[in-house]
Amino acid sequence: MPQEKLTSLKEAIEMVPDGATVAIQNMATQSAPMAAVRELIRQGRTGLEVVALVGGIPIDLMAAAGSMDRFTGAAVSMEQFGLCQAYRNAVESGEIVVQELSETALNARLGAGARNLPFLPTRGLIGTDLIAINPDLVMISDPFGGLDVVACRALIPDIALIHCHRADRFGNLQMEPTAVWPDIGIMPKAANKVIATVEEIVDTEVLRNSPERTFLPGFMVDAVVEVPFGAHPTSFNPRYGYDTAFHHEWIAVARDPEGAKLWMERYVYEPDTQEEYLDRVGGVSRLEELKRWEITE
Amino acid sequence: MPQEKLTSLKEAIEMVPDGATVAIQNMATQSAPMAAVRELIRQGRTGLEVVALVGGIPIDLMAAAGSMDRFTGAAVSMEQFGLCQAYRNAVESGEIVVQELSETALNARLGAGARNLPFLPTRGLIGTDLIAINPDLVMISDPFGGLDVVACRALIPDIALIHCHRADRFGNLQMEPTAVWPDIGIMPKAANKVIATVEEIVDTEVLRNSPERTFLPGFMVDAVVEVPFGAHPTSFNPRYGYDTAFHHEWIAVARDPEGAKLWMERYVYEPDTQEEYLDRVGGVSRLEELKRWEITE
Amino acid sequence: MNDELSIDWTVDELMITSLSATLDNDDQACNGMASFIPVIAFQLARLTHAPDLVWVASAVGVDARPERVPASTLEAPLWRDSVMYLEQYSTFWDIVLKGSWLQKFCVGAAQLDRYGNGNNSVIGDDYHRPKVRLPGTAGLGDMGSIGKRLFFWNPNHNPRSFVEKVDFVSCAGWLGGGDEREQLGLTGGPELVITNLCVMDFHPETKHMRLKSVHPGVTVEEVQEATGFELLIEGSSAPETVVPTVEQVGLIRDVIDPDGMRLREFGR
Amino acid sequence: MNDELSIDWTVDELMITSLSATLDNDDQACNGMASFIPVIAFQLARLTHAPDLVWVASAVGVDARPERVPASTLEAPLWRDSVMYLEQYSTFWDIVLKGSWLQKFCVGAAQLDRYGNGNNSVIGDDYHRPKVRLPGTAGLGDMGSIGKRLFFWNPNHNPRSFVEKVDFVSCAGWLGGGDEREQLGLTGGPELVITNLCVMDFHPETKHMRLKSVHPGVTVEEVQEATGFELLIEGSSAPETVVPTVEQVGLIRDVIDPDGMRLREFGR
Repeated sequence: MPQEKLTSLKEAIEMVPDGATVAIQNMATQSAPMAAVRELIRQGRTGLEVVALVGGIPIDLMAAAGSMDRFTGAAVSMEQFGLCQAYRNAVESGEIVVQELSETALNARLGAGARNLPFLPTRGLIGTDLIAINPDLVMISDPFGGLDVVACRALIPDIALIHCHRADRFGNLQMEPTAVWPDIGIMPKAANKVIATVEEIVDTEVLRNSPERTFLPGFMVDAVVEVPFGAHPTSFNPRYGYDTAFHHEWIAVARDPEGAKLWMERYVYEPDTQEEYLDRVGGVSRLEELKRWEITE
Repeated sequence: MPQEKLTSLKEAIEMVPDGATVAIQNMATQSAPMAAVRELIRQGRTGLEVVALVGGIPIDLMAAAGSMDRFTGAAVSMEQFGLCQAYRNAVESGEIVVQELSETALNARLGAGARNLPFLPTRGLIGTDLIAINPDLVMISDPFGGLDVVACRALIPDIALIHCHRADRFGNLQMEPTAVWPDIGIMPKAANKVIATVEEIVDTEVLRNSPERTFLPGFMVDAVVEVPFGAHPTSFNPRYGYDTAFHHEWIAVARDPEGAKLWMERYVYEPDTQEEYLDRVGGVSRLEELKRWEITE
Repeated sequence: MNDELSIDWTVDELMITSLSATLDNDDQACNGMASFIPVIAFQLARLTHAPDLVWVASAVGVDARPERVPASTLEAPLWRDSVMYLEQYSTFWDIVLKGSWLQKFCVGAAQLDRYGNGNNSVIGDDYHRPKVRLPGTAGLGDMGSIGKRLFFWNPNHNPRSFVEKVDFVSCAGWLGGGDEREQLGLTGGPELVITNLCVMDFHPETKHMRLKSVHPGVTVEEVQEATGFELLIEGSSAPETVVPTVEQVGLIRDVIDPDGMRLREFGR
Repeated sequence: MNDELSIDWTVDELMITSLSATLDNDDQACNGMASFIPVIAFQLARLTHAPDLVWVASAVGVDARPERVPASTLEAPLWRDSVMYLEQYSTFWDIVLKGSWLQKFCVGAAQLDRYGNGNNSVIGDDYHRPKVRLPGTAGLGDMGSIGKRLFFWNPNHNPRSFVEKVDFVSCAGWLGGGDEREQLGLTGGPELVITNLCVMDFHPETKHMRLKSVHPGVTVEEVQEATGFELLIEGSSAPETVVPTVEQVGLIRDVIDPDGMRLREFGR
């Protein structure tokens, strides 16, 4: 019987100190640990360096709330919903500093972090302006006489925040095979601590029926929290689609600090529980629509 | 409708030239592409550099047949059945040259080959005698001022030989999730060509039912051949266990060139088809035993 | 095969068929976010001249069969019925980097200069205090450097997108032109640019962007006016872009994209 | 818990309980090929003092529950009922290298010298024309260098295994002793050696192999005679190795390894 990792969202997020480097699973409109991100904001965390492959609405909310002052990743976009306006404003005004990496360079930095190596190389980015401005990237020669490579310095996030389909109370994490893109391949392995929210907690025996779906063993996980619809308003394939109306609602207010503040009150600060949050986003009937992937507007 | 990759074992193996670097999926007593290895021997291939993570009976047979003059990998052993005697004799007499790598160093060499990088680093092997004697390994410093690493030169096998559970005729390859250890994680991605034998050819629609089990897309595969029990006498989890008696039979003759030659005639050269080979190893009743994993002797 | 030319084609369809024509039967193709034109072009190619083309939907789903083009080109409905799922870290990039596969990429850039260098990072002089923060380089910063053949598309050809010099190079094109790319050991590079006005390629020696064809109804002068640098124009005019066939238009409208998602690229 | 000491223990059981005692409740442990002693020690620890220990069977199956110890410690029957499967390239080594997990490794070596350097490569002076070609370094060449704590076991303590100087270093131990390891930036290192005669550790300063305890019935002289280098012996004798309890012996014989696979390590 391994160590118990089940806890509350509040306690889990209290593990994240101000100024921490927090890696967030995300991809434009997919699979973000949104309940965890809202709790981070609610707890008033500041000075975070947020790491994401492609960040969407979680980045925008943290930017609007003043939680983060650095972003490290490959892109920030909500795809068809457009740019993240609060993030964009904060970058343009110098409040958020961006370390922009190509995908292979981010993978190399995290891969080195996971494998206890000082760096890993890539051949991406060569010829771009992104190398010279980044102290964590440097061209080195090949000791075997081949082409030069870009050495990418190891990145070890303090915390990885991820959302998964199921786990047992010991933190063994499973994902459905259809959720393949968001960055769970290397991010949680690189981080010093892993906090996972999951759609459901199940008995360990359930996991033993499909051990190939467990992608992180419990001993690498520090906290696991049951949060149904924990990725809303992003999609969580195959369970539910992204919430188009909710994204639009945010975008409509994101440019306006006053409007954003009211919106944040309503959806982030006021709801004490995930149930209350889900009620405010439309309750059961809305969630049923999302489960049917009614997303083409 | 993608390109057809289905062919005969004979035609597939004819793609391997003398002197080629051939990477072979294997692990002591597990998952070796044995039918393909026998066909390589039957076709009289010589001068091969064989790459394997941990090689077992396929390495010993190729050593006995004089197919290979180089081995690159982490170990050669048939676990409880003991050392590979024909291989050992050939190494001790200088006929086979060994490039001995730790597992992370082999992974780094193949990983660099797969990713078109001149090298990848490891922190394994530092302090051992294995670095100085190997021109494909060299200590380099960390450009960020951290610890030195061992740069491992890219290894790109000409051919990867693997055995899988199923494929369609277009070469999309699937493995059951229980066969996780043998080196299919990087080897076939590093190689320039992939030849796969499979327990069964199925319709593409069957693969679409479990796309998460497809580990190599057809466009990366050059030939696929249906060979039931193609891994015999090694195990092919979960379908069948290794053949203890068969391993013992080989070991009993492996030290004696005359005995080995007779054995090779019987099991490698004479059988024209896989059916004939399976008859000689005991036919249906023996195969049924292996399917029940009756392996504790 | 119905080779009859369409008489009621629209510019979105023309861009799709122009892109589709660049794809060969033995190609593999993949798409990123907000990529309706490429996604439809891949499917069209598979249904017409390149039946063996392997499409990796959203860089996830190999040989996917979506019911129709959905509102996002990066969400699960697009990779329905796949033969294989690629995982970003351990599979997708390993395949892309190997070099033998996925040799052509369709890419968009907020700014493109005369040598095909792309910018998706920032508008403005100061990278750290930009006038506009763009999404970021994502995979583009890799694709430009690792030997891929780049096919740019842009549904809104204008002088702010086609600029003398990009504010920031986040995708390596032909750099300063000539053999500058080669000197860095970079293979591949920008090959074609398809816009709502024309098709452009690059001069084989100077690597200067060159007018290849103008769409019917568009003049060479209009293209030059919409371009922020002097376009290389050989001869006194340019050939007309080949228009879609009746069959192609039918497939796009009725089979592949009945909901008209492609029009979103044109702000509709 | 029955703490009564066994009176009919055998040396295989003594080696298993000695190894089991080195494992803590928050450890993760994994085994390689032909590793009956460690596999049984892990399971014994889980059933006694370290219930939370996570065992990764064959470096594949997390928290496996084999019915009994099978004839191979690297085949599927050992990783029955796992909670997770680790894949060698993409998962197992990523976890091992990270450093926070799987900190202790049980390893075997054909030769071991006074500083715990191991050799599984070749016997003889010439690496390229060896007298005996051994299996090869496999994961050992990594484990010695990446900060792991190494626990050696050897069921056949003899002067050919414990040598003055290994013919070839394929596993980095304390190298030349003292702070040589530290100077290379290597953490971890050899910690304990358990044989059929005794238990040995390493002097904290010199890193010289040191007698820690002798098994009941074995004399210090017998150990020294079976060792090809001068063993560090503090004082005039050595304590006796703690023998297994009745409960431990029962678990090994009746629950974990009823087929006696562990005896294969002793050539039986």
